[in-house]
Amino acid sequence: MDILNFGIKVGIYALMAGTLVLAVGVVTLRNLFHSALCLAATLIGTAALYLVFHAEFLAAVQILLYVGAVVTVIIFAIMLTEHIAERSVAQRNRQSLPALLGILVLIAVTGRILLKTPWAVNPATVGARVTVADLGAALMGTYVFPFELVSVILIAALIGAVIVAKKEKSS
Amino acid sequence: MSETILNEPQTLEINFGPQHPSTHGVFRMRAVLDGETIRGLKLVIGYLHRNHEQIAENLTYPGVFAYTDRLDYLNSMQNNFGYALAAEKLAGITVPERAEYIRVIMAELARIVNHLLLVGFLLNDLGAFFTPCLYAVRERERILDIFEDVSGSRMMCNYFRFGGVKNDLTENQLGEIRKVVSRLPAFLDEFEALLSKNEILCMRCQNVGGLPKDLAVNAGITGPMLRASGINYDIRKTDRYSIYDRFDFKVPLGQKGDVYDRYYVRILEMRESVKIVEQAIAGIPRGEFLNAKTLPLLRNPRLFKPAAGEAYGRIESPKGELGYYLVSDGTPQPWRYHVRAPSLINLTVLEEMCVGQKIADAIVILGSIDIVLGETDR
Amino acid sequence: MTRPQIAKEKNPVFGTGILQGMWVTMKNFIDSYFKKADQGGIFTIQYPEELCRISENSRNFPFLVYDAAPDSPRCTACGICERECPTKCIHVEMAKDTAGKPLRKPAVFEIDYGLCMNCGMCEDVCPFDSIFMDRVYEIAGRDRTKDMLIGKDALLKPNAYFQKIRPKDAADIDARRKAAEAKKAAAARPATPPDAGGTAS
Amino acid sequence: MNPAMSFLDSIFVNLKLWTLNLIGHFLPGWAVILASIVISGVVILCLGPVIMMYLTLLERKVVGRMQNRYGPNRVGPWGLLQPIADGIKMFTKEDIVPTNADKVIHLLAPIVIVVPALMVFLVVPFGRDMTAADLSIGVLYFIAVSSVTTLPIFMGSWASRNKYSMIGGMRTAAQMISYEVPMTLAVVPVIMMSQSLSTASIVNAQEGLRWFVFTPWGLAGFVIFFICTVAECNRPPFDLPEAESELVAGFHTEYSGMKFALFYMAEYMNAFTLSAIAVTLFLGGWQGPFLPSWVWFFTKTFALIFAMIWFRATFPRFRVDQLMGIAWKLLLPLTLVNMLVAGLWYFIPGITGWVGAAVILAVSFLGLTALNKPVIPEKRVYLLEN
Repeated sequence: MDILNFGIKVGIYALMAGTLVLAVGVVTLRNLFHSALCLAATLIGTAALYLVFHAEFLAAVQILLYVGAVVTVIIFAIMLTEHIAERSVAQRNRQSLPALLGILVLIAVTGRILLKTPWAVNPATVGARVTVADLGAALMGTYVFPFELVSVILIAALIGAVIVAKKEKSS
Repeated sequence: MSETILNEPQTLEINFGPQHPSTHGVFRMRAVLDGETIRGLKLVIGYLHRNHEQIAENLTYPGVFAYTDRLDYLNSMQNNFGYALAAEKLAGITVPERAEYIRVIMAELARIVNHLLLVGFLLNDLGAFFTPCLYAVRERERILDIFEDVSGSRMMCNYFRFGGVKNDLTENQLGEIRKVVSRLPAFLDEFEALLSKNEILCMRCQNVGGLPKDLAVNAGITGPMLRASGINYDIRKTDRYSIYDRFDFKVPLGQKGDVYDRYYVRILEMRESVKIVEQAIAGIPRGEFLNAKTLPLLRNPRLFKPAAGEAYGRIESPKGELGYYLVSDGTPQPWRYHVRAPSLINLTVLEEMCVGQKIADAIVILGSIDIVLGETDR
Repeated sequence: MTRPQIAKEKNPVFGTGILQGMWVTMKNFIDSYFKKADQGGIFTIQYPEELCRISENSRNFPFLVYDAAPDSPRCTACGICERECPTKCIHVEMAKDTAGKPLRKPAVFEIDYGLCMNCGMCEDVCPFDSIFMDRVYEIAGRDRTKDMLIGKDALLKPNAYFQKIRPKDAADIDARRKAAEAKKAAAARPATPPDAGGTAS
Repeated sequence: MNPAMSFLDSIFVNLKLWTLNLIGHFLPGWAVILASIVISGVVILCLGPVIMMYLTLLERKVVGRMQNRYGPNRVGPWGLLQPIADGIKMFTKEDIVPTNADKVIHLLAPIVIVVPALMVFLVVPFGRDMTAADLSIGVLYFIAVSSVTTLPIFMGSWASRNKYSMIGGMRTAAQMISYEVPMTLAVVPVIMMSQSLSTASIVNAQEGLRWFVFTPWGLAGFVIFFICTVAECNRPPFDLPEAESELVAGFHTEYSGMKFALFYMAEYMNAFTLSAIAVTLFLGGWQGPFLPSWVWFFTKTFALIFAMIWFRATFPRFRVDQLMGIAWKLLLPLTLVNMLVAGLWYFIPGITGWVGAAVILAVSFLGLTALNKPVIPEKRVYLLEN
């Protein structure tokens, strides 16, 4: 079994590394379309990681919403914008150095916090899995108010979109 | 199409053809799109120009017949008919009774062939995967068999002669024609069951590519396209050429002039053609099939020298008014030969019909005009 | 106003037209297994095994007829077909004997099948009943200039062949030729000695 | 169930177990687990292309018959070797890449598009205990994976640098996003009733002949779901992305040879898997009397594929705005009604609930079609003049 476990571990680390490389690609590639594709691949890699950690529902939702919808919309926008996909976009400006410094500080701080925090483990939840049924019960029970609130906001966005689309048509 | 449309930031210019699956030949459309909507459209024709008129002016009068077949190559019987009428008018040749009946039978069969193919390929343009087209071809095949039996060739019939037709119809052949024609109403019913009420077809065709009456008249549109717009103009009725005044048939008229009306007017015209053929078969007299006086002229085409003058012969071809204009200077060759091709003239309103519609509609509108590039470009 | 008219009614329920169309295709699907070609079954012809019925009038490319032997064809190389051919695909040269005297038969008779448009004009104009339209269509070649240019030897076919493909026309023409020959012989017998007739054909 | 039946029923499962036992004699435990995965994987990887090959033959045959002709019948008996001949032809064709194309993405697109098509096979229950991976989120997994198909189509259409491809790609995106919504919502009543997302337990919930399609909400859901699947795999009458008469070949205009074949492979495998999922969700999966479970499953799936081919032989194509209109104005409201109806059916058992549900669905269908003015064919009058 050791070899199998070892293989699985190697696989997981390779997945993480690949996801990271693709994430770097998102910000460094000069072609917007390539960046968007890298973003999609990064999100799929993340979903695969969720799957590895037995968060199947989250993985499916990640792919469905982020890859299936968000990235598609991004690519749609890129393709609709005239000639932007053929031009290479500048990757640096004057703010890049301060930004890098800021990010380094942020990484240092979060890393320190992560390492210092004693992560308490509840023995009752070890090995327990959150099923879809549990999630559903939680959403419709404990968290029903935020859930409904979100849906109201979404409806408002939807109506807004319809109005925006209509206005353009009449003009 | 103005250049301003081209320069707008949102538009995309796209080129349909000359190599494109549904331009019905080597025909080109430059379309300017805004999203999927057509903002402007320009025709580019002439890719199939074969110098038809000039060739004819270097041939003898009977020699031109074979070339008229190649004008609208789906419909050679009707092309022959128009040319025969023009040349007979020019030379003052009379046509025997029986030959007139044979001519009408063949011309109406050709009309059915043409409309069948048109509807079949229109449905292909709409995206049906060849089924209506093959049903149409199945019936067309039987008519083409008759054409081969009678004239010797399925498509390039070359059947008409000055003063008559090339071969007589035997009783057998008449029986065959009767049999084929009697199948057609039932077939058209099946065809209509497949198409006429299909919601998808209705959605795609109704209120698409409408052609207003006044534009149709001003642009010189003729044929089923004009009648779909609601104008009662059929040369078979107005000119009463040949012996069309002896048959009882109606002219179906549409009201909106959209693609659906054009489609349905043609279905109805096929039904009327069936009636004409049936009446002609019932009434065909005995007698000669070719004016005996013209036979020597056909054996020796150089003797066919009409007196100097001009003549215009026109017929109601399935696509519209097909006219032949001949000027003779007394030599065996026509001094001027001109074809008024309905495909070309009906095509001129394409832009007016397409602007504001979707790309898919442009293809369907083009299909509903019924062009054959052999005739458009000549 | 009661002018005759045809009305296309709306469908009672959205979707009925679609179902009706599906029924038509399904009916054809079933018929294709159980019905014959002319009753709605499969109508295609399985080409190399089955061939299309060819009618007697059918025409595609011209050929030449000879009566007795290929070196004495009906053709007299008069060149009328060459002149009247709309596409100018025929090329004829008259044969000459060693003295240079024309022989009234072709030395070269070529038809470019790649150019020919099967109109049948040559058949119409030939005064010697020599050129007719054939019905052979399996003549594909690899080279447009070489394989499609058909020479005299390939064009010449016996009258028996013509009688086979177009029995009715052949019978008419043979009768006409026989009558003409008999008439000519009758006219020629009293005037000229019997040995003069041989050179003409 | 008699012993012979149950032997046939589980023949494939037993075959796999027997192989694994055999391997277990020689190899350590981890290798057996690995072998178990590999066997399932290899079977699926082979099944996909083989099904695709013979679907093309089936399609051409059936369409041919519907058009009164034979279809391919030259290569092998009844044309059975035709797909192989096609495959050889595809392999030997010249691979053309447009000069201005984005070469890497142009190459990647046809490869990537096959992946989600194959991945869906994972959750398809081919028979009793014949699911490759019975995920607890099976249905959601299927929806998520099939939504990824948009990306490779985008890649192909963008990388070709062709305007037809571009328009085809745009249409695909719009179409797939739109039809995913009613498709997902049409599945919701099934999940409500079977109280599980796992495909295996959804099939188990339709024990015997209690297939969901025999209920009013199930029938409506099935019809909507099936229409959406036809749209999802870009088959007529929803084949706008590759609309031949307008866009030449849509997003794969610039593809030739094996790359083109891969696009086709993905399309046909999608047609198969989507039919299989429709069977699983609504037609009782492998449930059925008398015959072995996998026979039932394949019979039902091929019946649905036959219907898809039948559509192709019968219908013209929709226009792009009408396509959107149908998804948003007709199917989406109907699915919402259907969800409520499913609840009604559940809480009012017996004939009352049944009839009530059917009536509500019928009324809402009629109402929606009547409200969608552009969808309804007009009445036309044709004068017959002298």
